[in-house]
Amino acid sequence: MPFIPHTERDVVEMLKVIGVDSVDALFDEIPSHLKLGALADLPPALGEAQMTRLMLERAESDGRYLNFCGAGAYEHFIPAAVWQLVTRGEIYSAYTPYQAEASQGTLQLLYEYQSMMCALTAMEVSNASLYDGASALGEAVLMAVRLHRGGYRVLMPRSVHPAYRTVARTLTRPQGIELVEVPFEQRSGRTDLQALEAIDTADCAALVVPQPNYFGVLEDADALCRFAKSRGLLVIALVNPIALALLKPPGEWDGGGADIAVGDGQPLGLPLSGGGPYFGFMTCRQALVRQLPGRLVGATVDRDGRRGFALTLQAREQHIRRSKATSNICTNQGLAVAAATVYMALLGPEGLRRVAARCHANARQLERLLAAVPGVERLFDGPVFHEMAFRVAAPTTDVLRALEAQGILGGVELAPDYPELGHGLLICTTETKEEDDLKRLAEHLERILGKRIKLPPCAMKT
Amino acid sequence: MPFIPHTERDVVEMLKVIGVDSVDALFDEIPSHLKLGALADLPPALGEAQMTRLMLERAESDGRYLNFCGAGAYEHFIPAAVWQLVTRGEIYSAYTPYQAEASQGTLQLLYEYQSMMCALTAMEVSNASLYDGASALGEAVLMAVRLHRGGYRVLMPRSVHPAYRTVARTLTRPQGIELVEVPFEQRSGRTDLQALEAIDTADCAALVVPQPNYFGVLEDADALCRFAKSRGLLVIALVNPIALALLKPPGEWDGGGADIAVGDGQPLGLPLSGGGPYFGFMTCRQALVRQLPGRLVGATVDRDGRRGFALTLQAREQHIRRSKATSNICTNQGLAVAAATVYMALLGPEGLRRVAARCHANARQLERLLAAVPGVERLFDGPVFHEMAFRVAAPTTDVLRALEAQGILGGVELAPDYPELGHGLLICTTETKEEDDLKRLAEHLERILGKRIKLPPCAMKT
Amino acid sequence: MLIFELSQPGRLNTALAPEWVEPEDIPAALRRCSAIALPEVSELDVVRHYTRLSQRNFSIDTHFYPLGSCTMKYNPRAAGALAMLPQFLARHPRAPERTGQGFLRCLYELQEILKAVTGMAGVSLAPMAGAQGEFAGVAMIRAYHEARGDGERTEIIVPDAAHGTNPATASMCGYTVREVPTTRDGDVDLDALAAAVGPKTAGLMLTNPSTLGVFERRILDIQRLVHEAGGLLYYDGANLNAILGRVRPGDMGFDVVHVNLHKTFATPHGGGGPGAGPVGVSEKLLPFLPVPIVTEEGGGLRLLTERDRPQTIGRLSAHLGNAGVLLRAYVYARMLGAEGMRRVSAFAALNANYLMVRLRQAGFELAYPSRRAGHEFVVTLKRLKQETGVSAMDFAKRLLDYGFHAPTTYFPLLVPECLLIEPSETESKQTLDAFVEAMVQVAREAREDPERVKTAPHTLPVKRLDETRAARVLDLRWK
Amino acid sequence: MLIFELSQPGRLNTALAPEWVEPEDIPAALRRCSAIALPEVSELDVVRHYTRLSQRNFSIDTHFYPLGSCTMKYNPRAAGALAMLPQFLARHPRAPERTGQGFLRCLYELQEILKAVTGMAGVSLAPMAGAQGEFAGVAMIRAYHEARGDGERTEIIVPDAAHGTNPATASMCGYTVREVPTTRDGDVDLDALAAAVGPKTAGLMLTNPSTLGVFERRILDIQRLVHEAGGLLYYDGANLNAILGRVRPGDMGFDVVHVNLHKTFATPHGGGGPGAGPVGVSEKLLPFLPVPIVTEEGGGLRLLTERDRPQTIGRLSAHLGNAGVLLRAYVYARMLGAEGMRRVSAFAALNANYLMVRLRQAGFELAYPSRRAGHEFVVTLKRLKQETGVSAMDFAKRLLDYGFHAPTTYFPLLVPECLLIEPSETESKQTLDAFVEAMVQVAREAREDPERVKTAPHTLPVKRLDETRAARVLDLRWK
Repeated sequence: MPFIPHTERDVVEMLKVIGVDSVDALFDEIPSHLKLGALADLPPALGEAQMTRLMLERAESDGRYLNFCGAGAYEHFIPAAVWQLVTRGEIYSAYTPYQAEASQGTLQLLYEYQSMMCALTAMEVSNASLYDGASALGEAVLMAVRLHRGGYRVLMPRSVHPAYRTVARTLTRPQGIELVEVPFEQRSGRTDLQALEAIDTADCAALVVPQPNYFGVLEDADALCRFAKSRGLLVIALVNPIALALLKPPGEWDGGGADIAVGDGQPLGLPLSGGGPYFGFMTCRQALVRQLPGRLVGATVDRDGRRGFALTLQAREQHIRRSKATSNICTNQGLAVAAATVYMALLGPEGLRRVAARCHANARQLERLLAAVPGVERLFDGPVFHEMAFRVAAPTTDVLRALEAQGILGGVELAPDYPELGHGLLICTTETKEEDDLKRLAEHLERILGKRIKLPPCAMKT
Repeated sequence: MPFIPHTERDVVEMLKVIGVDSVDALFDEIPSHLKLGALADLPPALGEAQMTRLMLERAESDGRYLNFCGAGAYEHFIPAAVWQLVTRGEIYSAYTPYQAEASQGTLQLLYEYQSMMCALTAMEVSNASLYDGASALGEAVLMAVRLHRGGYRVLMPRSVHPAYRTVARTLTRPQGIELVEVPFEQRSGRTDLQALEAIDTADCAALVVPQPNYFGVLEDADALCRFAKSRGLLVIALVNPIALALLKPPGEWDGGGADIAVGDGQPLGLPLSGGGPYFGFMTCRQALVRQLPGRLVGATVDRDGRRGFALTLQAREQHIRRSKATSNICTNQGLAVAAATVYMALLGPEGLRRVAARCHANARQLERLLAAVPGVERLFDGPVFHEMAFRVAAPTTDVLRALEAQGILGGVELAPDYPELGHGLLICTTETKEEDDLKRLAEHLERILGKRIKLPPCAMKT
Repeated sequence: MLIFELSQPGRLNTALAPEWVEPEDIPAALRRCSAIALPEVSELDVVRHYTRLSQRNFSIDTHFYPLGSCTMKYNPRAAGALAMLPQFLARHPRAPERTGQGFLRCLYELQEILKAVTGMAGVSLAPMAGAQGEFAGVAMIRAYHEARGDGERTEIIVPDAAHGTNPATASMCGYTVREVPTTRDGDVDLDALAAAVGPKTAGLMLTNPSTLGVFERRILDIQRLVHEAGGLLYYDGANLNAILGRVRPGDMGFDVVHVNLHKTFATPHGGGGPGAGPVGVSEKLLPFLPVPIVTEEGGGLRLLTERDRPQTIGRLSAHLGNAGVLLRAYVYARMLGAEGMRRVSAFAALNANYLMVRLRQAGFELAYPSRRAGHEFVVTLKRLKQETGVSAMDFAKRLLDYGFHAPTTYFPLLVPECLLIEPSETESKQTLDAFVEAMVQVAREAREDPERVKTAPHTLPVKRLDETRAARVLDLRWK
Repeated sequence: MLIFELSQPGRLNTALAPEWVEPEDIPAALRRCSAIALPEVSELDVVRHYTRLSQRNFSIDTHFYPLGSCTMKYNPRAAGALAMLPQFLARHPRAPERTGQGFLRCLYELQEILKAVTGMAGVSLAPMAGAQGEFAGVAMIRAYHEARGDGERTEIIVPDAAHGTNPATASMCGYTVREVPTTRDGDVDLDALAAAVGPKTAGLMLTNPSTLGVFERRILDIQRLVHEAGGLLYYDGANLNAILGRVRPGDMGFDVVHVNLHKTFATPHGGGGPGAGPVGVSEKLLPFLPVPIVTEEGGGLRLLTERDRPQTIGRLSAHLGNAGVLLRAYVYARMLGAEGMRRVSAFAALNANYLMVRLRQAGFELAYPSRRAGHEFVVTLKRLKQETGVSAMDFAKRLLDYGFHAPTTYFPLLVPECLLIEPSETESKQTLDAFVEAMVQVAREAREDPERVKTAPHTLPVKRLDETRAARVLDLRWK
C-alpha cells in the first residue's frame, strides 16, 4: 500500500490488541448514515513511475521562456548548493521546533536568518518570517494600528504593488481598517509628496513607503519617512531585499528610520515556482517587539551554560494567547527561509551587492537599447532598480503575445491595474540576463512594433 | 576565487609563516625552464550561473526520446528517494572508509550491498563492486585463471555482449590469456552445446555462461554449468540482476552452481547517463574469497563488543600486496552501489519480481504486436527476458533514423557485431513502457516498412 | 558555531558573484553607505555549516515524530522531486496562463480532488497555511452575513478544546469569541451550546475529531443548533487525516472547511512551513471564495480574479499561494487515488487505537478512556506528576534521549500534564511497539530515578534549555 | 540496525511495484524457486535508515578530511546538479551520436582541456578510475613495444615510494616489477636507476610530486636515462593537483599520463568511487589509446571505436566509461578556467607548506624537513611512539574525536609511523589552524594520558574496531 507499511499479519495482531474485528469498527462513533461507501470522482491511484511520467509531460509542455517579467517575483540565479542543502531530510521533514533540544538545527538556522534580515534592513528585530510579502504588508498594517492606539487609517501609496494593496485590504478590512490611497506623480512615478501633505492624517496610524515601488522607481524614502514622523505616523517600509544591498536600508532612513520593514524574500534564493512558496520578512524596532506577529527565535543557554536556541516570546502567539494574540499565524515559511539563509551566506555582503549592481546595470543597458526602438518610451524619468516601466505604441497584449511566439516573456502589463498609464509594460532585467538577451528583446520589439515583417504563424518555445 | 576561501590577509599571514615572499616561491624546486607561464588554449572561467545556462542549453538540445534500446544498459524506473538519499553530502563527499570508526555509514551500506548481491545471485560472497559489468567479466576471467592454476584459455560464447568480450580481451591479453569463442545456434540464439562439446578443453580454465545472453535469449544455464563441471572448468555466470528475480540464480545452477557470478548493476537504480557510471558486481563461492579482486567489508566488533564494520582481507589488495595483488583496482563504485542498495531496499524481493515480470510481459506484448507487422520477424525462437532480436525488411540504419524522426529510439543494430544476422534489431522493453508506447513503436514500424506514407522531412523530438 | 562566527573579511565566492558594475545613476542620497553585516564565508563553509546544523534536528526522515495535532507522516520524496521540475520552478507567476497549462492542470485537478474529499461545492487553493485558511473561512462567513444585510452577528463560538488559531482568527476577523465547554467524555456540551447560540451568532468553528482526539458524535445536533440560529459552521481541517474518505465535512453540514495540506496531504513541514490551507465552501458561500481560483473554459485553464468574482473576500497572497506546496499535495493525492485516501484514515485510526490500547495496558492513564481514538489520543501524567514530581515536559524531554520525538505536551489545555499522541498511518507496528517500550522505560525511570528524567535530555546536542531566560534576556540576533 | 533487521514478511511499497503478471512462457526449469533474501521494508524505513546511516560518516561536507594522496577537496554542488540534468540522465549509451551532441560536446571539450593541462597529444576518457588509467597506460606501453617488434622488454621500473597500484598494474599487464630506492631527501636514487634500466626496460612509472609529497627535482635526468634505454615514461597523475597549470607531464618528457578526476577535478569520492582516470599520451602512443574517443568531424561529434583505431589497446568499459563523472569534471574545469587551474596548485601548495611549517614549529617531526611540500607532506611519529607507545594509528583515531578526519597513516611505507597530510586548496587558514591545535592537543595527551589516545576514538558511533577479527572471523554478509 502506498506509504503504509502494515503487513497483513501486523493488522491482524493490532486489531486483536484493540479488540475489534475490523478496521471499519474503529469508526463506530461516526453516525452511520454519514459514512461514505467510497470516494466518488477521484482518479485511480498512480504508481510513482506513472506519476513521474505525467508530471514530466506536463512540465515539458509548459516549456521554458526567456523571462522579463518581474512585478514582485524575480528570476535570480540560485546556486545549486541552496536547495541541495535545504531539502536534506532533517530540515525538509522536521516540524516547528517545539522541542528545542531536538531542533537546534532549525532553531539556529532561524536565528541566523533573523540576524541576516536585521543586517540587510538595518533594523533591530526580525521575526522568523510570514507567508509572503503581501500578507506581511497586511500584518504590518495591523501591527501599526495596534501600536498607534487610535489611528485606524493607513496611508498606502498607489505605487505599491496592486496585489499587495489588495491583500492588505483583505486582511485588514474585517477589523475596520481603512487604506487611504496616495497618488503618484505622473512624470516621475514617485509618491506625490504634495498630495500626501494635503491629506488629513488625524485618524491615521501609519504610512507605507515602498522602495523601490511597483514601477521599479526609487522613492524619496527619506522625505516620506520625515513626513510620517512629523505627523506622528509609524513608517512601514516595503522593500526589495536584493535592492537593499545598494539602497539605503529602512533602518537608516531620515527621521529615525522606519518602524517596521517588510517585503518578500523570494529574490533571496527562492525559485519563481509559479508564485510560491515565497516568504514575507518583517523587521522592526526593538521597542515594538511585543506587537510583532509570527515566530521568534532567541538565544539562551542550556543546563551546562552552553549556547542554544529556542522559540521565545510565545506569549504573543495564538497557541498561548488565543483570541488576544498578535496574529493567528502559527507557521512560518521555514523551508523558504532556510533557502534564503543559505543564499545570503553563499553570496555574502559583496556578492549581494554585485548581484544588485548587475541587475541594475542590465536595466540601464536595456533602457539604452530600447531608447533606439521607435514606439517605445519610458513611462517615468528618474532612477530605478532593476525594473522599469515603458509605454509601447501598440496594445500590450498583442505585443506580449508576439514576443511569446519567439520564446520571450516580455514583461507585465500595467493597464489592468493602471489604466491611466495607457499601453504600459513593466520590464525586469535581473543579473541572469546577458547582453544578447537584452538585444534579443529589443530587436523583437523593434520588429513587432515596426511590423516590418509578418509575425510567424505558430508559437515556438525555447 | 572559485572554491578557494583565502582572503588576501590570510595569504599574507601564511606566506610570512612559511617564510617566502610569494606563492610562486613555493614551486622553487621545479626546474624553472619547465615552468609554464600560463595555460594556453583553455576557455575563460564561467560563473555558476553561466555554466548552468550552458549545460541547460546542451541538455535541452539533446531532448528526450521514447527509448527501446537495451543491449547492456536498461531504462528502469528509479524512485525519487534513491538519488535524494545517496547524494546526501555525507555519502557523496566521503572517501574510501580507511578510518572505519568515522565511516560506519559507508561501511554498513557496503555490507548491506554485499548481503543483497549474495541474496540475488544465491552466492556466498560478494565484493563491494568493480567498475562495470564488462570489466567485472574481465576480472572474473583473470580470477578463474588464477584459481585454475594451469588453464590459460577461457570459453566465451559469441552470444556474450560484444563489448564485454572486447573489454575482457583488453584486460586479459597482456597476461597471455586466450578467449575461445563458442558459437550460438542460428535458430535459437542459444550457445551451441554440441559445438561446445567438440572443443578441446585441455588448457581451459573456465566457461562463461550469460543469462540472458546479449540477444535477450535464455540459455540452458543448467546444461552449460554441468558441461563445465564435467570438464573441470570453473563457471563464470554473467547475469542481469533484475532478471535474477525471475530466473534461477547462478548459485543454484545444476552441477553445483557457478563459481563466480558477475554482471552490471546499472538496472538496480542507476540512470542510463550516457553510459556510466554504472557498477560491476561480482559474487563467488566462499572458498574462492582470497582470489576475489576488489574491496570487501566485514562485520566485526568494537572495544565494547558492539557490532561495527570495516574493510577486510586487505592483504589481497594492491596497497598492501602491491605486485602480488589480486587486481590493481583500488576504488569501488561506491556511490553507484549505494544507489543500488537503496533501490533494492525500496523494491524488496516482491517489488523486484514484479518489475522483472512486467518487463517481460512488455516484451511478450511487443512480440505479439510486431508479429502483425509485415516485414518484421523474430530472429530466434524460444524464451527471452525483456529484450528480443528481430529481423526487419529494410536496412536497420534507415529504419532507426525514421523512428528517431518520430521521437523514438527503436533499438540497437546487430549488424556491426553480427553481420551474419542480416538486418537485425535488438529491441528492449522495460517496465517503463506502457501499452501505448508499444503500439506507437509497432505502428511506426509498420508505416516505415510499408512505406505507405513518405517519411517526414525533419526530425521531431518529444 | 554561528555562520557569522566563521566570517572572514574579504572572503567571497566569486563563482557566484558577478563582476561589480558601479551603479552610477543611483543618487548618493539613496545609496547604502553602511556595511551589511552578513557573513563572509566560502561555499565549503556554507555546505559544511548547514550540513552539520541539519544533523542537529529530529525529523520524520530520522525519527518517529508522534506530535499530536501535527500529522507528522512520511513526506514522499517523489512529491518533492516532481514539484521541483525545472519548468515548474522557472514558471513566472505573471506569465500568461496559456504558457502554463501543465502547471495549472495540476492545480485544477487538486481543487477537484479537494472538493471530492471534503464534499464541498467549491475550493480555493489560495490560503498559504491552515491559519490563513481559517482567516479566509471566517472572512467568508462575515462577507456572507454582510451581503445579506445581517449586521448584528458579532460572535464566533469556539469550543474550549479548540486550537488557539480558532479564537485568534475570529478576533482577527473582528469577531468576539464565545467559548463553549466540553463534557467529561470529550464532546461539546450541547446544553451550553444551545444557550450560547442566538442572533449574535455568526458561526461556530469546530475541529472534528476534536483536539481531544475523539469524534464529535452529536455533530448533526450541533449543526442544527447553529444553523437554526442563523449561524454558519466552520470545519477546521486540522484532523481531517482521521476521517479522510470516511465522512465528509460537507455531508456533516459544514459551510466552510480548510484543509492542511502539510498534514493530511503529506507536504513537508520544513521546520515550520511552508504549508497550504485550501478552503472549501458550500453553495451559498461560493461567491466569496478568495481568488485566484483555477477554472476550466473551453478545454483551457485560467485563473479567476477579482474581476470575475466581485464578491470575493479578496486575495490572500500576491500571486498563487504556496503553489509549490500545492503541486506536492497533488502528486501525493494522485498516488493515493480513491482507495488510498480511505486507507490513510483506516491506518491512522488503526495506529492510534493500537498505540492507545497498548499504552493503557502498560499503565498509562487516558484522558478519555471510554472513547475510540480518531488519529490521536490524550494521555495524562497527572498521577505520575503527583507521585514523582516528573512533569509531562520532563517526560517528553526524556523520550528524546530514547530517540523518539516527544508527543505534543500541555495541549489540549483542558487536560493536565497531557501528552497528545498522533502516530500517523505511515509508521509501522514495530515502531509503535518500540515507542511503547520507551514510554514504559521513562515511566519506570520517573519512579526509580526521577532526577534523571527531570534533567533530561542528556544525549542531545544541548541539554535542557532555559526558555525563561530566552524570553527575559532577549537575544534575537547575532551582534 | 541493518536494513535486513527491519524487514517484515509481506511488506511492500506498492507505489514502486507494478502489478504482478505471470511470466508464463519462461520454462519452469529456468525459473527461480528460491526466495530472494532481500529486506521487506517501507519507503519510510528506507529513507530513515539511510538518512541515519549517512550521519555516521565523516565527509568533506561535514569535516576537514586531510587524507594524504586522496585530494579531498570540496566537490562543487553545481557540478553534481548539472551532470544530473534529466536529459543527460535519460541518455542511452547506444542512442545515435546525433541525438547527443550536447552531451558529447561536454566530453569533447573535457578531452581538449585535459590535453592542455597535461601537455599531451591525445586523451582518452575511457578509464573508469586511476588504476584503470594506469592499466591503459601500461598496456599502451606494451602495445608500443610490440608494434615495434621489441619483444624483450619485460620489466617496469617503479620507485619504492610508489602507490601500490603501480606495481599491481605492471603485474596485471604481464610485466615484472623492478623497484628503485629513494634517497634520504626523497628523490629517486639516480645511480640505482641507471643500474636498473636497460634492454629489458619497458618503462618507468613515476608519481611527481611523489607520494612523499616532494617534487622529483631531477626529473629530466630520469627521463633521459629511461628514454635512452628505450623505455617509456608513465606519469601517475595522483598528485597532479600539486602542479596543475605550473608544469606539465608532457613538458617533463612523459609519454603517458593518467589524471584522477576525482582528485584534481573535484568529482565526488562517493565513499570510494566512482572516479575517472582519463589517459593522455604523446604522439607516438596515439594509435594505441583506448576507445571510445570523441572526435569532431564537420562540426559534429562522434565516437571513434575499434574500427577507426585498429591499433587501440581496446575498450575498458562496455560503454563510455564513467560518463557522469566526466560531466562533473567538465563543469568544474570550465568554472575554473585557465587562471583557476593555476590557483588550484598555488593554494594547494600554500596550504600544504603553511600546515607543514606550523606543525614543525609545534614540534612535529617532518620526514623530509629540507624539502618544500608539494600539496602534501609526511610527518613521522616514530619518536612519539618510542616515548609514549602511542602509534600513528592511535594518533589518527584520537584526531577523529576532535572532529577531524585523520591523515593517511602508514603510507608511504618508507617512513615509520607516518602521517601523510594533504589539506587541499579548498580549506581555509582558519581550518588549518584549528587542525594544528588538535594535533598539538593529541600530542600532549599522548604524553600525559597515553591510554586515552591508545583507546580512541571515544565519541564516535563505535569505539575502536577489531580489524584483526574482521579478517579472521569472516562475516561478509547478513545471514
